[in-house]
Amino acid sequence: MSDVVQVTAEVIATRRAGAYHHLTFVAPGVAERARPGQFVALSVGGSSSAHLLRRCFSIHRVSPSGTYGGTVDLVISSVGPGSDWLSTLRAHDTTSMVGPLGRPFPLPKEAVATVLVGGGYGSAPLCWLAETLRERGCRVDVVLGAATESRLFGVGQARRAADSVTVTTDDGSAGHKGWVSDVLPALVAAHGAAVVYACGPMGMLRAVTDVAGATGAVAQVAVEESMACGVGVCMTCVMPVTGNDGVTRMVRSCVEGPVFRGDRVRWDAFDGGGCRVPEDALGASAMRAH
Amino acid sequence: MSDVVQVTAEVIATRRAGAYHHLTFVAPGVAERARPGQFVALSVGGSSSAHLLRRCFSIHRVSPSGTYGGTVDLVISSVGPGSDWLSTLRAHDTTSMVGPLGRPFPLPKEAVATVLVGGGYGSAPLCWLAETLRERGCRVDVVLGAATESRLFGVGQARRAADSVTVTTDDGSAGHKGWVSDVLPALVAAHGAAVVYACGPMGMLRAVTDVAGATGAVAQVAVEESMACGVGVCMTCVMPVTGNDGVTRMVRSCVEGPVFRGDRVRWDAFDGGGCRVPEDALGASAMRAH
Amino acid sequence: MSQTAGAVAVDLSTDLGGIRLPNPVMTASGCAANGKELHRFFDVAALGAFVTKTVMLEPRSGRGTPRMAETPSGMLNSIGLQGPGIRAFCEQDLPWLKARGARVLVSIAGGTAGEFADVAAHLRSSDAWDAVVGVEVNISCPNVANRGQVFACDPAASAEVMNLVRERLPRDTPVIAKLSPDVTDIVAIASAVLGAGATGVTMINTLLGVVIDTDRLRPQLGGLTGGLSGPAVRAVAVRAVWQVRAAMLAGQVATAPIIGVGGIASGRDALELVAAGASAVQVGTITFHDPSAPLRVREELAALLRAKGFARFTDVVGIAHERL
Amino acid sequence: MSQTAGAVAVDLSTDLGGIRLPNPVMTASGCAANGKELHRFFDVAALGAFVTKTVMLEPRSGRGTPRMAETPSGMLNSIGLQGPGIRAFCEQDLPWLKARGARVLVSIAGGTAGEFADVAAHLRSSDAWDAVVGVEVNISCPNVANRGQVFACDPAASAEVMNLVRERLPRDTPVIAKLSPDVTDIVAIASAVLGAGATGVTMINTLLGVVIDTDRLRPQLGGLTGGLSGPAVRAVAVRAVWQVRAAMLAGQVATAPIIGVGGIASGRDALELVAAGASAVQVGTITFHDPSAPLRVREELAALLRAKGFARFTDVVGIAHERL
Ligand SMILES: Cc1cc2nc3c(=O)[nH]c(=O)nc-3n(C[C@H](O)[C@H](O)[C@H](O)COP(=O)(O)OP(=O)(O)OC[C@H]3O[C@@H](n4cnc5c(N)ncnc54)[C@H](O)[C@@H]3O)c2cc1C
Ligand SMILES: Cc1cc2nc3c(=O)[nH]c(=O)nc-3n(C[C@H](O)[C@H](O)[C@H](O)COP(=O)(O)OP(=O)(O)OC[C@H]3O[C@@H](n4cnc5c(N)ncnc54)[C@H](O)[C@@H]3O)c2cc1C
Ligand SMILES: Cc1cc2nc3c(=O)[nH]c(=O)nc-3n(C[C@H](O)[C@H](O)[C@H](O)COP(=O)(O)O)c2cc1C
Ligand SMILES: Cc1cc2nc3c(=O)[nH]c(=O)nc-3n(C[C@H](O)[C@H](O)[C@H](O)COP(=O)(O)O)c2cc1C
Ligand code: FES
Ligand code: FES
Repeated sequence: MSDVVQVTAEVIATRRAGAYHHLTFVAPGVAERARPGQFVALSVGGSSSAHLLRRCFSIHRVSPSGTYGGTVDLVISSVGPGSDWLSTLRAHDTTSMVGPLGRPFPLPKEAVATVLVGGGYGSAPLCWLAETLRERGCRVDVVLGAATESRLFGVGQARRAADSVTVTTDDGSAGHKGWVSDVLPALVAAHGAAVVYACGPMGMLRAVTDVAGATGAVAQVAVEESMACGVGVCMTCVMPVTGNDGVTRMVRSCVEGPVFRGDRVRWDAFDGGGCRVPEDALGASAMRAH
Repeated sequence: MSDVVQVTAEVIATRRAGAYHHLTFVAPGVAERARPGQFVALSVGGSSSAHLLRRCFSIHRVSPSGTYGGTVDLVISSVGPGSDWLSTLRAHDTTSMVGPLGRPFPLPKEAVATVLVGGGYGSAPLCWLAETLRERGCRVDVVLGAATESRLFGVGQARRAADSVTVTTDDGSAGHKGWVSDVLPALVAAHGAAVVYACGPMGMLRAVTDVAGATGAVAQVAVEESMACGVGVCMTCVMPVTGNDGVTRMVRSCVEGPVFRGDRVRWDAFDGGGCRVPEDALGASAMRAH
Repeated sequence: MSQTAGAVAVDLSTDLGGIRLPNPVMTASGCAANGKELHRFFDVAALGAFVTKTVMLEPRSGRGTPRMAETPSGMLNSIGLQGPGIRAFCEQDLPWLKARGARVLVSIAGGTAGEFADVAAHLRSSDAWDAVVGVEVNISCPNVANRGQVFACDPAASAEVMNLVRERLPRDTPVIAKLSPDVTDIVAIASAVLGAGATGVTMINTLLGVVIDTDRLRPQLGGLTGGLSGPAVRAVAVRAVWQVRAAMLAGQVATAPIIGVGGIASGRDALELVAAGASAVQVGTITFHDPSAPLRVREELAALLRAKGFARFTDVVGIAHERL
Repeated sequence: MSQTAGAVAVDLSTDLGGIRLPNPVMTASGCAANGKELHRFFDVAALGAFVTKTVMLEPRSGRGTPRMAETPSGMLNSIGLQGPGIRAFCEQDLPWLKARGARVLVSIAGGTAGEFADVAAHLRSSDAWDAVVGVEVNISCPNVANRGQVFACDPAASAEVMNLVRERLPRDTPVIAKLSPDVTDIVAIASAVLGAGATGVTMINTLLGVVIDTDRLRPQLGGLTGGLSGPAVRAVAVRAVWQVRAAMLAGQVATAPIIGVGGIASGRDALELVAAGASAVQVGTITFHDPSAPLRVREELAALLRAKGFARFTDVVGIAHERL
């Protein structure tokens, strides 16, 4: 009963960060338990809300003890009614928070070289991860990409936390014009990275997995599936992942993820907006019967 | 198209008034059009609201021109999710307002004596009415009743606006212990009142109608039926009222009311929480067929 | 983006079984009274059609109160078809709408199939008949002969009503059957009414519901049961439209216009019903929240179509069936 | 007012066709997985019963994604009964629940009536069988033999399933049929299953719905249609419970326990279903909003009954029928 809590979280600071809203919540209990790569689920819309489902956000960073008790920082991109509502919160407004949720980024046992790749707000959890890795003696090179400069997040923080930071934008408004996958192979090779951590859109995660695979590095990718509950009870957030036994299962990304080994994800099953069940997945044949 | 407007109303002041919340809204267009006895319909719950229906509130007073443009004052008793939400609004919060709605209190052509009776927040529209009547040379005696002192509203304002103010409370915490109908007959008789205006719970309106009838005064009562739209399109707010032709019809209290002549209301049809269709009402027989 | 510009650029016109409407947005029966009240907020002639409150033969008082209960993102109502009766309707309401230049889709009902036909016949003989662009037959009302089961729950009873109404109206008058979602197989009902002369179908009427007043521990509505409507039921409306349109595309049911209604609060919502197969849409309960809603939905829909690059509304009707 | 004190003062126990439960609040199938996840938020043994995710004979992958769409005050889901199959369920999930002291209402389904019976037989032979307080038969799933029409839409198919399942289980095991609201006459279905040996009925499963993704102009769910649930549908659930209870009181249907489910978000909401006739309630979709909801609803219900002066939960079951 102790790895997750459900609390009323109070906003104590809000600020713009490029295209994003950076919010700090007092969330007693969440901060103390959280590790990089985990996320929280927030209710949205207030007490009269027509929105039943929680919205999930990666934990940007935590400070377990502060003037107000433990705080949790989130980076929110306003894309629809739930994230819009969150981005209009002011100091002292409250909402319900459940967390920390999901499995964190697994940390290497040895002091190996690592590369961290963030796409858009996907960089939110990476600074904290970088700090944690450096504390363990790992080398950390960071690549941050986005469509355009305003959609980059955390470049300054990354520069303080990492050994190097490379920026890419699709439109060339900052850093290299192009994709993170353009600059990634050289970086992975340069220091013989053993692990590539990534967080961002599915297409990027797949590309990162390919690059890592080509050099023998392990890819650890944090996915972002549509989630109704965030706590493992609804089965909406599934994706096909191959287990140690070689069997592909539709696993819940909220409890078995959001971090998966990239080479275990069945990228072939994803298309446009969704994901098919691979024919060889466990239980796929029963679906064909009825 | 010009007697009613739909505007985004901004809260500019809030204060407690006993058990009630007194809110001032900037509502361009509403203030200029309103007359005592009319009401407004507010949407509640914000942009993500699960509450579709507007909540109706009597206009306490208006100031057609001010620093911010016309303002509308409302007195809100927090009794459920909609009124709760309104009572937590802070300065600069906004909500949609439709108004002014309904028919105002009809004003006497001559400078006659009048008595104004308010129950609970039902006194909200009465001060403005008192001022309007006094401007026309009418004598105005006011009776304000409530369950207990904190549920009285506007006693101070009434003292400034009226010739006399009598207070009653069920528990005797202020004024006479008892009901407004205990003190009303003497007041009506004292100055030979021609009109008794009343706003408050149904039971009180019926009692006021009886008292007025006994002395030959006309009762003008503002009712409070449950309203889904407030603008006359849903047919939920009906009550049986007898017309000039002697025929009882289920009329919409939002457009043909909220002010009715008390002796036209079919009080016999009301019970506990609702109102039956009287057997002799127009169209009642068609309901019995199917 | 100017919504007015959008409204100009996109051809919003649609076809209602031979009658061309300038745009596909209507009021929903019982959610707009008979026009006067909403005309204070917008010009009723700006709509594709104005759908009137269901009228029966005689004046009806409707049910006692309370007649409504708010529900999450919806409401329950039991009005009981309060109305003036068809004669007063033809003398007062219809001429008023005609004078405003409104196109009127008149909603009618009866307690027996014969009463439906009588109401249609009275309507046909009205002086203001030329304002009528069609008749919506509200078969979601109780059938006196069948222990009060609603007509729309029974294919045979529904077909009988449509046959009799059809006989009383000119061949070129669209006669639209309004269906209830409270059935096991809505395609079977659609098939029955279209086979009996209906020009098209409107879907959906309200869902049967009950709300208990937990203070008094008794049903909240005076009429016990009521009809559930509002955004809460939109997914059911989209499903009904989807199923009937799919059956038309599969050749199981004759192709005919569908009017979509249920939970529309915005142009985006309207587009859901249109993409599922509706050639026109009605805006109901949300009008209680926003009296300008029907016109706003028209403007939002036009802006949305323009933003997506569609030149004609009709290009989007049923489009989701092509993108499976 | 202390809610814990309320829980102590009011006798919350209820009867599920011979089995006594300490309180009437359960999880809803498919909204609570099989216990481990919610046990992080509250003790699963504190519920009247824990209702497991519907399990079929073989492991099932469920459908592709997206599997959900949020709707106003509700959601649409198309999970496709993903699950481990009855053998793995009996080896892993049921023993875990038993070890926690939970009372388990096991939800089962099949693509044919025979498959339902096979699942029941496997369950009966489980080592953890003594944790089972009843079997909920989810007949709201497609019938392979009948072009995919769901069993619960057809009285005869529903009855056949109940007959076969009943045969495989001890006489004293409550067998509860879970009904779909998507039927013209839910009383007829309740009557059929109760006549075929069901101990009681659970109402309601989700309503069939469709949501269109208006960006892509195609159905949003990978499985096209989905089930609508949440507070949006509560009035439909209350109505279904009301109708079946009324038919029992009128002697049209055998008297039997009803489990109410649909849109419960609070103790007040639960009381609506109870007053309409439910002897127990299930808390579904709201669990996604508040993972502590099932226990919270139990506490709120107890506090509410105490505040109203009721000493026993069973005194309120169906009370609204006495107050018409
Ligand atoms: C593990 C995880 C971590 C995330 N971290 C962040 C973050 O740090 N910053 C951030 O801005 N966003 C993050 N997201 C995405 C964020 O949850 C969605 O943008 C948000 O839920 C959108 O809600 P909405 O109401 O604004 O939009 P809508 O599109 O209207 O949402 C409708 C529904 O779809 C779901 N949904 C929509 N988009 C997404 C999405 N991209 N991922 C998952 N569910 C979605 C919503 O939860 C909601 O249930 C994360 C998502 C997950 C699953
Ligand atoms: C013409 C008119 C003038 C009013 N003036 C005032 C006023 O000046 N101050 C004030 O505090 N209240 C006033 N009311 C009552 C006020 O509208 C309700 O208290 C309020 O709507 C309750 O909403 P809720 O969500 O808080 O409560 P709930 O009880 O949860 O409301 C549920 C539904 O019932 C309706 N409803 C509940 N109680 C009432 C009621 N007493 N009258 C009408 N509808 C109701 C609501 O509008 C809503 O649709 C007035 C009502 C009317 C019709
Ligand atoms: C208060 C009210 C009254 C209604 N009266 C009628 C009616 O008289 N005739 C009819 O066919 N439908 C009637 N309806 C149903 C609506 O026309 C519409 O089919 C339904 O409400 C679903 O649409 P909505 O969700 O947009 O409201 C009524 C609905 C409401 C809410
Ligand atoms: C995501 C999800 C999955 C569900 N899975 C099942 C299931 O496996 N078996 C079943 O009988 N009902 C299932 N249901 C239906 C619920 O048990 C319940 O009957 C319905 O959701 C109405 O209750 P609610 O409004 O409280 O959710 C599911 C509902 C949801 C939302
Ligand atoms: S989001 Fe509900 S199981 Fe993962
Ligand atoms: S409140 Fe809708 S008609 Fe009066």
